[in-house]
Amino acid sequence: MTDTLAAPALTANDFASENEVRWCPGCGDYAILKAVKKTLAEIGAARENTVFVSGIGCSSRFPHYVNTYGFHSIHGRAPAIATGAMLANPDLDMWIITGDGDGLSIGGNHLMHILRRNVNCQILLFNNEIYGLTKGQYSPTSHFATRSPSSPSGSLDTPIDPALFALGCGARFVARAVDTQQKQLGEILKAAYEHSGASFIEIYQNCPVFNDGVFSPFTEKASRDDFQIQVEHKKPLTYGSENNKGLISNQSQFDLKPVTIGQDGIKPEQIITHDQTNRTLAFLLAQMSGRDTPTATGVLYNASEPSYEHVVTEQVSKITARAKQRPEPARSGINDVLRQGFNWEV
Amino acid sequence: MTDTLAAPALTANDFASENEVRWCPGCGDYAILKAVKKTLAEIGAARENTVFVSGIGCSSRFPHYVNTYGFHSIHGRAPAIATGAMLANPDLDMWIITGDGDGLSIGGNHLMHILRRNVNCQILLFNNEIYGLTKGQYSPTSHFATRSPSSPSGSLDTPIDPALFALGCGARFVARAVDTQQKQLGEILKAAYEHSGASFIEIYQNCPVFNDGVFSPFTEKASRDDFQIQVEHKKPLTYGSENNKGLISNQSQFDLKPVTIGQDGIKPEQIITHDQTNRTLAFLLAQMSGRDTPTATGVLYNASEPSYEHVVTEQVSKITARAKQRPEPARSGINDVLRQGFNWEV
Amino acid sequence: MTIVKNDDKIILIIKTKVPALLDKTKRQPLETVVVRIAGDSGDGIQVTGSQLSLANAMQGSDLATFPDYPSEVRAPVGTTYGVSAFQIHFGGRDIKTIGDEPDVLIALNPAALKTNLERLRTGGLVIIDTGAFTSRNIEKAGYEISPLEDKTLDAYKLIKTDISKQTLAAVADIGLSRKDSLRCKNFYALGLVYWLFDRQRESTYAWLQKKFAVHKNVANANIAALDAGHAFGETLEASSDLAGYSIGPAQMENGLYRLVTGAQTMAWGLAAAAELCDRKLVFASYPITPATPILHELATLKDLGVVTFQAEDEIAAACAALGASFAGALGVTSSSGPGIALKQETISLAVSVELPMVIVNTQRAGPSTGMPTKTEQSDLYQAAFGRHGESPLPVLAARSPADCFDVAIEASRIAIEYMTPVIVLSDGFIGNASEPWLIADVNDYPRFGHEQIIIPEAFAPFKRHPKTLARQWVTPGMEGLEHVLGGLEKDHVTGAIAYDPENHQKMTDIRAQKIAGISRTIPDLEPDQGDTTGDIAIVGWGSTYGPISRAVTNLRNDGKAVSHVHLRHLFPFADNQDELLDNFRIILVPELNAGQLLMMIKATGRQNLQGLSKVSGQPFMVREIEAAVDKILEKIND
Amino acid sequence: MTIVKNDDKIILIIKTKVPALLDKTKRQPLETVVVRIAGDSGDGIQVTGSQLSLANAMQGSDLATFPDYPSEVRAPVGTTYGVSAFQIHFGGRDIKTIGDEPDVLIALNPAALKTNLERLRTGGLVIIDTGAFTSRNIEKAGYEISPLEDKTLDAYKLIKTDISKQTLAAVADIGLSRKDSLRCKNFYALGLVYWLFDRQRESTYAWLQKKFAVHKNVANANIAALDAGHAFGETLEASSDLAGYSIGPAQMENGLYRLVTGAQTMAWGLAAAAELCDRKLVFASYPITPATPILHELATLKDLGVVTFQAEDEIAAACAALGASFAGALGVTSSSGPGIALKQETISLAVSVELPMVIVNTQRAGPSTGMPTKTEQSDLYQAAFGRHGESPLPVLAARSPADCFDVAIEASRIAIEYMTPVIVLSDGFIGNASEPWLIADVNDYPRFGHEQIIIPEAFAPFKRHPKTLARQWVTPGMEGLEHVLGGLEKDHVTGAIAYDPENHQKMTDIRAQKIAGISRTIPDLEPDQGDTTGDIAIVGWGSTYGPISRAVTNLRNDGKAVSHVHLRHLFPFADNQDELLDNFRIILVPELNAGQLLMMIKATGRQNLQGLSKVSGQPFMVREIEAAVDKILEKIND
Ligand SMILES: Cc1ncc(C[n+]2csc(CCOP(=O)(O)OP(=O)(O)O)c2C)c(N)n1
Ligand SMILES: Cc1ncc(C[n+]2csc(CCOP(=O)(O)OP(=O)(O)O)c2C)c(N)n1
Ligand code: SF4
Ligand code: SF4
Ligand SMILES: [Mg+2]
Ligand SMILES: [Mg+2]
Repeated sequence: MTDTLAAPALTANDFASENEVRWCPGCGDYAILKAVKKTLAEIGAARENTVFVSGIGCSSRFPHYVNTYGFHSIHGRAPAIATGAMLANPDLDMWIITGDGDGLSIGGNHLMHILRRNVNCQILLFNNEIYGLTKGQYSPTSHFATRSPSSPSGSLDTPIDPALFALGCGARFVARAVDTQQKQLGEILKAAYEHSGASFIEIYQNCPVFNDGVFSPFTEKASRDDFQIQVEHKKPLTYGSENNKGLISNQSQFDLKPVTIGQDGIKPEQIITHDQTNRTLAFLLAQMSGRDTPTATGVLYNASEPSYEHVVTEQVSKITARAKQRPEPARSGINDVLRQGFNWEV
Repeated sequence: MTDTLAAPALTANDFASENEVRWCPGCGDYAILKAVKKTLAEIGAARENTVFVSGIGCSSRFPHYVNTYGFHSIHGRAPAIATGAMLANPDLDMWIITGDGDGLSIGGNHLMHILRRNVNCQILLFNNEIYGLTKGQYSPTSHFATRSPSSPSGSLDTPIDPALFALGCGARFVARAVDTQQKQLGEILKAAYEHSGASFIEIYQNCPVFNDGVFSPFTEKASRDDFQIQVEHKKPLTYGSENNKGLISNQSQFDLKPVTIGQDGIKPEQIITHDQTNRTLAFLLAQMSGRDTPTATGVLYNASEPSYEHVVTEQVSKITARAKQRPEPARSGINDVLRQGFNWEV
Repeated sequence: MTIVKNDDKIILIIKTKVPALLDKTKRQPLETVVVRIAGDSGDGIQVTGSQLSLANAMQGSDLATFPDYPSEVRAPVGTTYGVSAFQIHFGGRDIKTIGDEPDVLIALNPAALKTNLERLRTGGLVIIDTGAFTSRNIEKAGYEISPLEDKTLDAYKLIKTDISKQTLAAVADIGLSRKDSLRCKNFYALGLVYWLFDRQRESTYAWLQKKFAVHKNVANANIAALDAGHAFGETLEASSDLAGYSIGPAQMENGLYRLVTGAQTMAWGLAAAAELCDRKLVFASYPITPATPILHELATLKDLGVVTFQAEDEIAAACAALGASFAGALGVTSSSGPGIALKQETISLAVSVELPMVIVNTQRAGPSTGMPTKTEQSDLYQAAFGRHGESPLPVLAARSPADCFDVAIEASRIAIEYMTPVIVLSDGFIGNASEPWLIADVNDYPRFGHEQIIIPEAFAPFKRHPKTLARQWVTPGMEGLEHVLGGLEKDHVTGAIAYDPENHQKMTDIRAQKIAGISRTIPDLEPDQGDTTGDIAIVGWGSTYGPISRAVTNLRNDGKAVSHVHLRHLFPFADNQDELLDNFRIILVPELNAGQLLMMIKATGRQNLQGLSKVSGQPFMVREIEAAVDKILEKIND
Repeated sequence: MTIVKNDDKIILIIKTKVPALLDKTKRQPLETVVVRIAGDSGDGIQVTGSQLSLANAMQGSDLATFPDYPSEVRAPVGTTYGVSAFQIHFGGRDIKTIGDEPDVLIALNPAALKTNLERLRTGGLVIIDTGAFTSRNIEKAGYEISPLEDKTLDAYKLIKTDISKQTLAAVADIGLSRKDSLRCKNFYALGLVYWLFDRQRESTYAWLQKKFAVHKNVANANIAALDAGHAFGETLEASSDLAGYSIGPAQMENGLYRLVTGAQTMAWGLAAAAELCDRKLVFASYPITPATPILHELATLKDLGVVTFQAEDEIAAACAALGASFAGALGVTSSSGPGIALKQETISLAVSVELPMVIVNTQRAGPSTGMPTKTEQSDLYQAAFGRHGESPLPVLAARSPADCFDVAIEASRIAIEYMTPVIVLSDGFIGNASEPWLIADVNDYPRFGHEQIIIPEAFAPFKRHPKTLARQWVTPGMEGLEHVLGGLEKDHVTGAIAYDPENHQKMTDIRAQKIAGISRTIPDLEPDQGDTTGDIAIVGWGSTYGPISRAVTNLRNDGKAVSHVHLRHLFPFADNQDELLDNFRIILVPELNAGQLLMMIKATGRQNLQGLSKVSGQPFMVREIEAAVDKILEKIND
């Protein structure tokens, strides 16, 4: 079609579906939905070409609320379904919506494999550190000793860190965002969209019903600046309400050390500059606990490599080209295949 | 029993079962079996208390060849079965045997969760970078472009690195060994046994039938010294046939750099000392590719934390103690539970 | 039509269209009544319902209840999909169902009225909080004009009053915030219901005082609201022709009772089974609606040595349960249909290694995710036939909340005595519904799993008990008996891997015989009600027990030759099942599925069968079963 | 007893205990013969077998073959569990089975003799490489004394010669290493077999020259060995009373043929189906014995646009196939029993969202891991009933290697025309066995899946085709038709999440009706052999086709009123199935399971049924079926 460009640009609202949004009042999911719709408008997404695939959970209801193609599938399996869809049609814009339970409990294996294969998609993991839809059991990201209906005396599992896990799986794009930090979230979503391959975004999402305020130490206005560092590529790793805190390298320990510029003779140029292509730095940033060190958000790691569908498609081209160079005639269909090899006439 | 000490110590041979070992001639599995039996003797394992749980694969046949309790279960699920067994009886000595397909393909999720939960066990992942038992398809650890019956034109999946994955999952003990390096393998097995919690050991295992020599660049006598670094806690990270190569910290890059002592003014004291409690160092060592940098073997990471069954048992003690302090009488059985709450007499 | 106004606050309307039920002079006796309370998720409907249940129980009425949660966790206030409801059927005789249709509906907002009014029987009583019928709420509920102002309620009796306002007034002294004060309005409504049916308030006082032991003013406010609601009823009596109803106590066996849900009794039954066989209970599960409450319940029993494990998925949960059994515990896993699907490969392993294991399926409406909060019996095929290979195992079903206790023990006994996985079918209805339970005494149950004596010299992992054909449960830690189990076919004695054709045939046959032989330990099937011969036997299983039972009582009262045969054992069937059914002209099989038990009975060679299928996510109504029977009787008596 | 020695190298022994079959003067004509070649895994047995098959095919004989691999990948040399075998039945008439018992056994080492001799018919011919009967090998095979020196072989004819030594001699000139030279001994044995049955060597020459195009001396060595083996046969003829046999060509339809395994034809059939409906084939699988060869085959078709995806597990494979269908491709997944178990939750999702999908189950012996390399038909229950909820879907079964092509196309057609997942049952026998196939022409098959016209204005995701009840397959990329699919229950038109009871009942009914309606497109069932009425109808499905068919031919030749009814469609059944079966006195259902189809037919209300069950990992023997029939006939004709 030649008139594509002439079509009026879609707004965020044009991506809203007719379905009533049914999350609890105050749920962080609303903010994420808002940011995604805005991003779709800004990147000029085509509705018919955009697909949201989700598993099961509060978060996984997401596809019902956007006006594109969608598949609200089964618990934990969205990455596998999305991989199949991308193999069928590599031109789709694929978004995967998952939760901390959906993506890291039942779906951990598929998440690992879509990341290592680098299938072109954006994976939004809504981390509320709880199973929302099933009414509040602790999840694989819940703090140690979380009390919940299935752990009335406190949970005993050491939580997994989603970003660290993604890095361990060989992810090429790893980011962290906060539901309410719309500007940063929007920027991350755009960067993820631009990244070819699997982009993994952990979004800290508040569940006011079952796990209210679990992230507030680093997301509330009052403490945010001092307990969260928003990293940006090629910018110094500084933070703090007066922006005078920063991270320096603690070389002998292969570690990051939080410091205050001006104190103990720390100079601004000692502060590390964020390099989103450095996986070790990403690993260190992801590990900062939020207790003695700030929680890092933003794009921790972003290294481009060809996506899975790309190499799949490329291989087919190569095979076809090679087949054409062979002395035997190239096969144009299954009928030719059937007639190759040892045959005989009766 | 008071005469336990008097019982004659068992030898490696005492741990051999009566079953004929049925791996292919020359398979690396034989060497691993040998090392494990020797270790069992050396640690003074009790046969009745030792359990080998495996999934399915050539490697997973292992339990049939040791004379202890064993469970040759289903594909990928050994960690989950072992977790249940440890919850039932925390006193067992639990060994899990898995393969690169069993543990990282179908079983990836259970591996992740047993590692983060830190269930007390030793996990031996026989990595031959191939599916042996099903006759040679590429696996999640196979090199990119591996030709196999299911990838006749070369595989297109980026492989996962088992040690890196384990670190991303929050494992507290991560080691790498080589089937034929019996001394190091034995030491690692012992360290793993002593570590309380989940110990993860990737063992490079040659499959002469379907993937012969895939590790030889760093395991063959000729090249081993220059392409493999055997790390030891508190020892300098040196290697090379003349032991004059080593790793220094490339601080600005948060990276390790291979150097030759004496060249470019490199002094021995610049060489980093291995610290098995430093997770970042382990992360860096695990990532060394074996091309420009040597492949690291040995205990990469070892940090003690209470094991899962330990905290489970501890919690029960605490709950019971607390219950005793309450005004209501403690419950001594289900009959008491049934009679708590709102009852009425008819 | 009589309209009585009382202080401008309430209006009692008795529609002349329906016969007046009310008696001015004294309370009207009722045998049973069905009350449905509905309101916003935040209105405390479930608490209200459980207090009403308790008050009834304390007064000796029999009862059955069912909570009807919204599928959304907490939908926006005032929406129809955010409505929470609670239905209770209580009365002075044995109560077997939650009632086909409510007689009384308490609607705390317009959305609650909108979504529940259709269920109410014509002529039933509606109680409405006019304070919640704001134009915004009316619109949110999808009404174009207020249902109080058109013909919507014409066919019903109606009490409407501003409960919100009166609650605020009642608790004004206590000094709670307006918001917190308003949260007491459910207790105001409850007080009114207590007056209506002459229920005593003591148990509710006690509960509130215990629940809010630290927030005493909250307890006091709720008590004040309760009393105010009750007082309002009294004024109604004084000022109208409504005198309330009286419900007598039911005939119940003597003993100590409590209210229980099926999830509770299932959990307790499993814990009791572990005591009876002297094993640790290891319960491994992954949350899923409506199965999770069993996990929640067992998680509170850690002081009894119960181990609960929230696994990473259903496969891991099944494997952990099997691993626990391997190591000598009673390994149990639990889920609902979609999760059971994932466990089948592991269950087949349990069949093959012949370890005990209990798998509880709290069924919900399928296929796929289906309707997680709605009830269905459609996983019977999955339980009986859903594995690869020849992997038979026993299937049991619970019929009611109280029954789960016994079924859990029975399943555990079979699992251990026969060294086999056992599937127990419950469903969302049984799991969440509650009823009074004559509290069991564990000491009354036979102990099991203690007979085994192992002679090391004579031990082989697959040697069998000559009668049960069970192998011995030898577990890690036992010296001198070390062996390896696995899912490959095994030699029929040594357990070593075996590919021999005769051995495989033999093992397949033995596994089948072992399970078939369980029917020997099943008591002979007897009609639950009715004669052992007659026109129609209604054969049911699971949670349809209640409606079938009531229908049969009614039909028999009408002189019809109908019997009720209830199956707890769905695989294998009781030995005498065929013989018993031979004595009836027609076998009617009502099921909340498309005819799964029907097919299984058909496959026994029986011809005189008829199904009654319902797959709407709702339980059977008593009258649906009665109608089916009447139709058959008409035909066969033609 | 005659003993003829030839150059001290060979001894031909004709035991007098059995009647002498051999004719000195000329080749003895045989209608068919069963040959079994056995040796060490490293001996190239499978290659030898496939060359023998090819040579037979080229000479116009019909044939059926089955490779019998060891379950170990490569067991130590000389062990019994390392023995690999290949069985071929060939002859001058249509061949339907691989033969109940071999007539000729070639044993290339003692272990091969040990594990295979029992199968040989009494009086059969054994060919032995004495060079491999070293004392070490004899011991490894578990013989206490050499079987050549005791009575082990008394009941058989025997050709023993030092094949190893003679092979070394034959290839001496070529200059290969001793080890490589010895690897030609299978071709020496093959040459001898060629002589024995008068087979031509040209196809083998050609194959060797192609295979070793770059290693010409390997080709030449094998050719030299083949010729030497053949020459040895000629000397045998000259020096003994063994003149060899002659096998005529079979009556076969004219056309172009090739040898195919079921794995190949299944793969090609799927690729053909994708062409017929103009869709991309996305085949997602996880390796498992014996299903993997389909993946291997399809992985070689990338130049045709076929996409193969080796997933991380079976769940992911099923999901990827479904995701591919969602995006508009023909999504197919494949596994064996244990893997199918893991796919069921996803298949149930496919039932619910009503997307096309094909699931191929190459069955193996269960339960659990079972015996992966042995064959069984025990996953029929799993296919028909193995999901939670009411989730019906069509089940088809292939009957032979060649049949897989048509079944794959048929399954894909149904999947797309009815928007449903379809399960195809094959088994390890069909997958690995080979037979000649009259090569199909894809252009002869009707195209499908092209009818759909979508009018955006009138589109709703769950609007249905009035006849098939299928919804429309609208896929991402189509403008203006955006919608969301999901596993929660859906409104019967809009597809929006719906909890309404009537809607769920309606959707459940429609899903069932849609699948039941597929029977309309199934051709009427007709006896495969025999009349439409008679004493016995043998009803079979899957790979038992061959033995049943041969048994029925034999029985009919004996004048018995037996017919063969073969079912391709196991769910739903053909509309006229009941009617057809009504015309027989007894229905016999032979199955390689404990009676699964039997139960399904019983459940249709039929009484005159009898099962014939075999669960040993081995196919039926023709005579087992004949015996069962004879027993029934005796009884009913009493
Ligand atoms: C196979 C299966 N197992 C379990 C469930 C029940 N289930 C639904 S959502 C959910 C967890 C949701 O947690 P999360 O992914 O964190 O999403 P949230 O609701 O918190 O957004 C579970 C266990 C299911 N639907 N299917
Ligand atoms: C559920 C299931 N899926 C697939 C298989 C088939 N299978 C058996 S072993 C195996 C892979 C083995 O690879 P790996 O774990 O690397 O072990 P190795 O044989 O190389 O030691 C597969 C796919 C199976 N047995 N069960
Ligand atoms: S339960 Fe929590 S996560 Fe789910 S919708 Fe409600 S607030 Fe959001
Ligand atoms: S196939 Fe490979 S891994 Fe398996 S036993 Fe043989 S050599 Fe070992
Ligand atoms: Mg969550
Ligand atoms: Mg492997």
